Amino acid sequence: MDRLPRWADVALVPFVSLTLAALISALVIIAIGQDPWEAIKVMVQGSVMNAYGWGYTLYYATSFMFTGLAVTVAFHAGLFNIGGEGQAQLGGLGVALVCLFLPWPHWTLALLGASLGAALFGAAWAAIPAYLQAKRGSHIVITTIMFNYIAASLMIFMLVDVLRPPGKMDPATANFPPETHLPSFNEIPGLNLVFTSGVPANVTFFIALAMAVVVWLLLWRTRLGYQIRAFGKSEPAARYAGINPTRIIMITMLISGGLAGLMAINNVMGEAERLLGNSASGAGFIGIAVALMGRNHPVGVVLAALLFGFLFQGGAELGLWTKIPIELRTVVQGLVILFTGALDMMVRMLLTRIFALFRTRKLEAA
Amino acid sequence: MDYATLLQLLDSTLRLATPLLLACLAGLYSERSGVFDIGLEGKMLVAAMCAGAVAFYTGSAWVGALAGIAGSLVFALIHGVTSITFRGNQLIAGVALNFLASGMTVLVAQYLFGQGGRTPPLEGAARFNPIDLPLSETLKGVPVIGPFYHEVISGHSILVYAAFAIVALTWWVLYRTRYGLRLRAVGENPAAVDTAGVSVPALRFSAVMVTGVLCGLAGAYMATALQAGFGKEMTAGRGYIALAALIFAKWRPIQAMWACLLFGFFQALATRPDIVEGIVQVKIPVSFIEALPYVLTVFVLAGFVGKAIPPRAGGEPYVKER
Amino acid sequence: DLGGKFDKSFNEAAFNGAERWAKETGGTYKELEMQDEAQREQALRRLAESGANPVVMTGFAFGDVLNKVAPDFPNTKFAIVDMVVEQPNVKSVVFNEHEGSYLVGMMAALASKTGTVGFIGGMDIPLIRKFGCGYAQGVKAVNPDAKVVINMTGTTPAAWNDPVKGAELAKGQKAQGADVIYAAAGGTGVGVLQAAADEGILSIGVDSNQNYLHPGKVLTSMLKRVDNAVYEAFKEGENLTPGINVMGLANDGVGYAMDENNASLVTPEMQAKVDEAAAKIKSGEIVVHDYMSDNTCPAATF
Amino acid sequence: MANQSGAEAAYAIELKGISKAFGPVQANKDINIAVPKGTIHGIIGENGAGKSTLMSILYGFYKADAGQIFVNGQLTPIPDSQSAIRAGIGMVFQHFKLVQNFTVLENIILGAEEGQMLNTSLTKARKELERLARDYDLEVDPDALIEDLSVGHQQRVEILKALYRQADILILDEPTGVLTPDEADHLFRILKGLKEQGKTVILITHKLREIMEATDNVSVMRRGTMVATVKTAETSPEQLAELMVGRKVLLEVDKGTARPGEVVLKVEDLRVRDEHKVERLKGISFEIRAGEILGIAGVAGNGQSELLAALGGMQAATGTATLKGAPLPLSGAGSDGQSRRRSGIAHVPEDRHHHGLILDFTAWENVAFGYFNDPRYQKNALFMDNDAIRADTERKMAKFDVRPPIPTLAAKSFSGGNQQKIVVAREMEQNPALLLIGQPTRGVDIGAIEFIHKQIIALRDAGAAILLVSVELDEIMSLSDRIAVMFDGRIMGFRDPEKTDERELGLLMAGVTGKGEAA
Ligand SMILES: Nc1ncnc2c1ncn2[C@@H]1O[C@H](COP(=O)(O)OP(=O)(O)OP(=O)(O)O)[C@@H](O)[C@H]1O
Ligand SMILES: Nc1ncnc2c1ncn2[C@@H]1O[C@H](COP(=O)(O)OP(=O)(O)OP(=O)(O)O)[C@@H](O)[C@H]1O
Ligand SMILES: [Mg+2]
Ligand SMILES: [Mg+2]
Repeated sequence: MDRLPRWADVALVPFVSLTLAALISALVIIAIGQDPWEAIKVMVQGSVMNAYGWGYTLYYATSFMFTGLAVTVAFHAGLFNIGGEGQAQLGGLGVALVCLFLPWPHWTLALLGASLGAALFGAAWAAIPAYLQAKRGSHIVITTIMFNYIAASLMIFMLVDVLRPPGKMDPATANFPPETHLPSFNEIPGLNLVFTSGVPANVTFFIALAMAVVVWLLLWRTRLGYQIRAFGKSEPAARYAGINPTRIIMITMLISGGLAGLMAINNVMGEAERLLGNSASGAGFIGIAVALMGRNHPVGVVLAALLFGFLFQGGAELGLWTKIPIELRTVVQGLVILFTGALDMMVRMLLTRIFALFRTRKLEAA
Repeated sequence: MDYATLLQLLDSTLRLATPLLLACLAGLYSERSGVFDIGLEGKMLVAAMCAGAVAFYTGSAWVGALAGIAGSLVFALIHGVTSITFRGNQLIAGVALNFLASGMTVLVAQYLFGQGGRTPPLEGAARFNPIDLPLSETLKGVPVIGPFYHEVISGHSILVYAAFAIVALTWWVLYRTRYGLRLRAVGENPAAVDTAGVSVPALRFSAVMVTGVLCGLAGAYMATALQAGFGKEMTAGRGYIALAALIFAKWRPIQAMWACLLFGFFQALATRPDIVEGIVQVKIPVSFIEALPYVLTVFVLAGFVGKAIPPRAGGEPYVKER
Repeated sequence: DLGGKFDKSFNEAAFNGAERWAKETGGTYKELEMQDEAQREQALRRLAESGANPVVMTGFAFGDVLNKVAPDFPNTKFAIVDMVVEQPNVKSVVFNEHEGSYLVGMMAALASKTGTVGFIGGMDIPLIRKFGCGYAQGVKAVNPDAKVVINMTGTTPAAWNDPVKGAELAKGQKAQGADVIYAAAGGTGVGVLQAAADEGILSIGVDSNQNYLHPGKVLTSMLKRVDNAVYEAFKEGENLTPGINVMGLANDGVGYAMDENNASLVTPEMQAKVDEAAAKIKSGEIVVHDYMSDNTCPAATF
Repeated sequence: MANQSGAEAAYAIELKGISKAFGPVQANKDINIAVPKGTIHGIIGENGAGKSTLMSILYGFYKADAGQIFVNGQLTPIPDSQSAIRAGIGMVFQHFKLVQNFTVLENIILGAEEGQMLNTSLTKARKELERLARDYDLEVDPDALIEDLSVGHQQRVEILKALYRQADILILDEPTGVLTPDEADHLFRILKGLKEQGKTVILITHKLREIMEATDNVSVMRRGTMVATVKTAETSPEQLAELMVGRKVLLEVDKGTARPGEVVLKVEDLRVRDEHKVERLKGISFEIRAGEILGIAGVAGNGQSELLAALGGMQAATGTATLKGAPLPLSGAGSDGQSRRRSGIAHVPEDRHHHGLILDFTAWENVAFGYFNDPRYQKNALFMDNDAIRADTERKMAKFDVRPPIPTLAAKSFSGGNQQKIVVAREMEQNPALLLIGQPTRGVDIGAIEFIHKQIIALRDAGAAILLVSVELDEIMSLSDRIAVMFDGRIMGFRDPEKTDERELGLLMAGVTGKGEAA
């Protein structure tokens, strides 16, 4: 099987995969007696046709960028981190503790502190699976799944028995002090001309973009990144080159977990301004889809995150204005992962066939 | 904790362990053949929905169960095609199918019944009702074992007994039949099976299909025996607990049964924190009990409780040409 | 709330109220179901944003969110059930569930043969303990040495929608001798009623009239007229009167359900006794202790 | 059926116009070959010549792109191994196809079971096994787990597998590569036995000695094509060697005499255990001087790989080692590949695909492989200087004549020889004090071989100490200044290439010391 041209590999393959996913989603919508065209219109209308919609689309995208980057970094070391969900929840815990129990004079400092807390807690939650993988060869996919559930239980415990303010009924922390309030787009001079009403998208968005750049530099411009990628391609070769597997696995997973945790400054600090149950609400898993769609490249991840942001906001709108249940989001998400992740080979075979066809055509023509 | 309470706990342990056991055995076939399957959860969910819906329409739990199996088989087929035919990443495929299931079930159920992703409650023959084993009433009087037989062993739906029968069956198939030998071999070294003139894809597909059937039963049990109808996300992570149990049992059927009973017992305990509190005299947060199966599994994975070595060829698609 | 629209109980009641209004006035309304905690604020804002007025929400969990959102939409009216939110444009509707629970408690005690009855709550919060406490008082009022077995389903919103656990708890309570079980647990109650029916004991529904779920097996249901509250709120429309409004026995906010499904189970004598108590409560002759007033309960320990 | 009535004896196997390509590799090109019944037929060729591919096709493991297969005279399409087995063909692969944690018996019946139940098959197989063991003296414990068996015994299981399936035609792919000489001799006795029973044997190897002593006919493959088929009796090793590589082989590399300097590497009582705690190096001691090449001869799997791994920092070891007098840690801190490189040790690994290169990386990324910490490759404290690396790569590619000289090309798109050149260039250009180099010319064509050999000599004359490991005795003989022969994790002795010959070395490699008593 001869290879595909680079552009096809980078752009065409994901595009085809995505189209397939979209087509099937459309069929699903038809199957449940709804009108896909109508659905698209509602989604677009509610998510990108007005500032309000963008406010949410970008808010979701921000979270997905963090989790997507988290998966990406791990991927390059040959590690499949399914634990983003749990790491993001722990990140939320970090943010909550920092915001609630430390006095902050100004949001900028609070942001700094919270980011630190989020990253630390997220990284800590990734550390144990990483260690078990490195030292005892326990399959990181399974351990991270387990840690997602353990995290969920831990959070319930923290929220119900520890952090819930007395007299409050729902399992959530107290509201964070106003000093820790992050400016959302409608409060940022300049942006507030566009975003007039309150939107959840906030300064964290720019941090996410910055992180994408950082990850890119890390992977393709630094010695560490070089070692991470080499290790990911071939462990025996890495050992020959004197790359310490334990070190790489640990560092990579700590970075990955940290990124996943960082997402919490967006949803916990930037939006809810208190820690709620199930705060990550699935963003950790969507990170997988985002990374796969983005071909594990920061640029791709950012684009994929925007797409999923649109999908999420649009999906919410569907649930609101149409008879199509909001779960359609989950279906599309599943399809995207299936086609861009697992059926990658199929799409490639398909395209290579087509390309081969064209080549022969050319030859005949010549 | 008095004997009656213990019996009651064991009774619900049995009920709660059954879906885990069926899913766990399901996973055993797939993974023994070298196809890792973290999509058990999704298959169960789909099966539960199909079973619930069809049982409601036909009023027959049996037809429902068949529908459940069919639904689960469809997903198994996708998993097979993806990871065997197209050599896709088995883990990613599993993740994808779980999302697909979680969304699809609600979409369809909502479309069919318009009850927020539920199926209507099932009654009578639309459910697998408890069956009393012979003599359970008469033996009731016999001290200790009498009540045990009456309360714990007797009075479950047919699927519960089926699940335990399948444990024995699986053991026999795995270690006493030709199919079992080949199954174990293909999970360890597919090239050996291939050069011995046995088709690796066919073998793996068959295993994945068996997985589909058993997940189907697990899901059907959820919707038509344990509960009366399908509810959104009703499997609530049982597929993953089953996976944990499978690792815990190191991919062996008998041990899988014990693992599932243990994890089922934890779930039973989680419904009764008051009992736990009664025993240890301090308030244990329910969430801790709920986390126990996962924590234990991590310990096993870490090799503190004997190393869990998965089938050697597990996870990798079989390719002749490097 | 997270129990889901078709929990046959709390949310369904609200939904029915809305439906009734829609039918009578031909008006249209949007209903939104929460997938998870994080969504509440978005949903609320979106509805207000879209010009919906009034916006009615059921469930205490909306409290904090509403406190944040209401000020942003000064000329939109909000109504919240089960929670007090002091905002100029918010109407808070709370119920005296303890009074209604008291009545069905009596009913349970009267119907029980074993002298042991059960209570299964949803999420373990003061509000639900309020149900349980009223219920226990009612039981003791009839049979001072009756035993009340109390279980809570969980500590998170998931507890509103966990029929499996509900069923297991019901079976557990039966094993402890309970022959009447009162489920105040949203969607979880479906499992409780189911299990009770399977086990051949009686159960008591909550919020909506759930007698029909298992005819002849549901003793009665503690009615909490959320439907009325929602209906009223919609009817008042834009000129909804803000402030707190308590719905109790006195103003038919709560009560117990009688219909052909449970006629066979409730003897005239029983009904007479209960109605008598109801009258006394209305007249203030009997005062049912409200758990939430001081987080203690004379009749039960949680 | 074992009738050999002279010239026109019926052919057991006839292959006509077989071709097979793996992506860019044309592994087999229009192969024609005929194997008379009841003979031992040798197939010989360099690494990568296409021998295994051809046989895998005959066994239905790979599908040929073109060509026909005739078994016992009639056309027999062989789409899969099943049909090959039915046609009476059995194969022992270069890399065994056994289930490690199964017993011998289970492995043997796998795929050839009697009915659905195991017990019946197992009991039958046990009897059959005893018979076969008697007839061909192939003793193995039927209930032993494969993972507990020696390679030699595992190979017997493979042979038994084939015989149990009533194979009349047995293919063995490089069976002796992993065997000690006496194991090999035993194998050849077995093969002769099979031949007497009228079975046909196809023996793949690239060891001329084995061809000469074991086969009746021999076919020679080169670069995917079949160049000749001759009667063994009517040919000579020299002729075969010539056919194999396409021109006269110069068994001598003209190299000036060595001028050994001070001791660079001194190793004492070096020991290595593998992950199963089996001792692979059993106390090795030697020293290498500057400007000297120490060649390690030995049958594959006698500890050479472990020796390179230990010195290259890929595997922990015990014992003592010094580099230019300074202690060289063999385990723990300072024993990793990076420290080794820093202390001036370069390492051309035996397996370029698994160790030497990251096949998916570009050439320039591979040139920095192992040297990513090199100051020359850094822009600043934070970032690497990729442009510098690319420039350096162009230099090296030019100097070592790597084709095509494109630094941004992925390593996997270079041919084996050129891949090897990239590795060699990277390591030699560090002008190391000590060069570890394993199988420098495996799977590399003759032109590249000469080039690489010259580079090795040049480096020696530049004053580097060189440890050369190779399974190719000619290579050892022609390059080394001193030869150490390894057997079973020990050094059987040191020899001067001028004063020894293949025979003596062969004996040492077989574990037979000069005084003649077996080790
Ligand atoms: N499965 C495969 N995929 C891709 N290329 C292959 C494969 N098998 C062999 N090749 C290539 O085909 C050519 C012939 O390989 P083959 O193994 O037949 O050679 P060989 O004569 O057996 O060599 P050796 O003596 O090392 O065993 C080599 O270039 C090899 O790299
Ligand atoms: N095992 C393999 N898998 C995939 N591709 C391979 C393999 N071995 C070789 N190739 C590719 O096949 C082509 C020829 O490889 P091969 O090693 O057979 O070349 P060669 O004829 O030996 O050339 P050279 O004399 O330089 O070694 C190269 O493009 C190489 O990338
Ligand atoms: Mg070969
Ligand atoms: Mg080559």
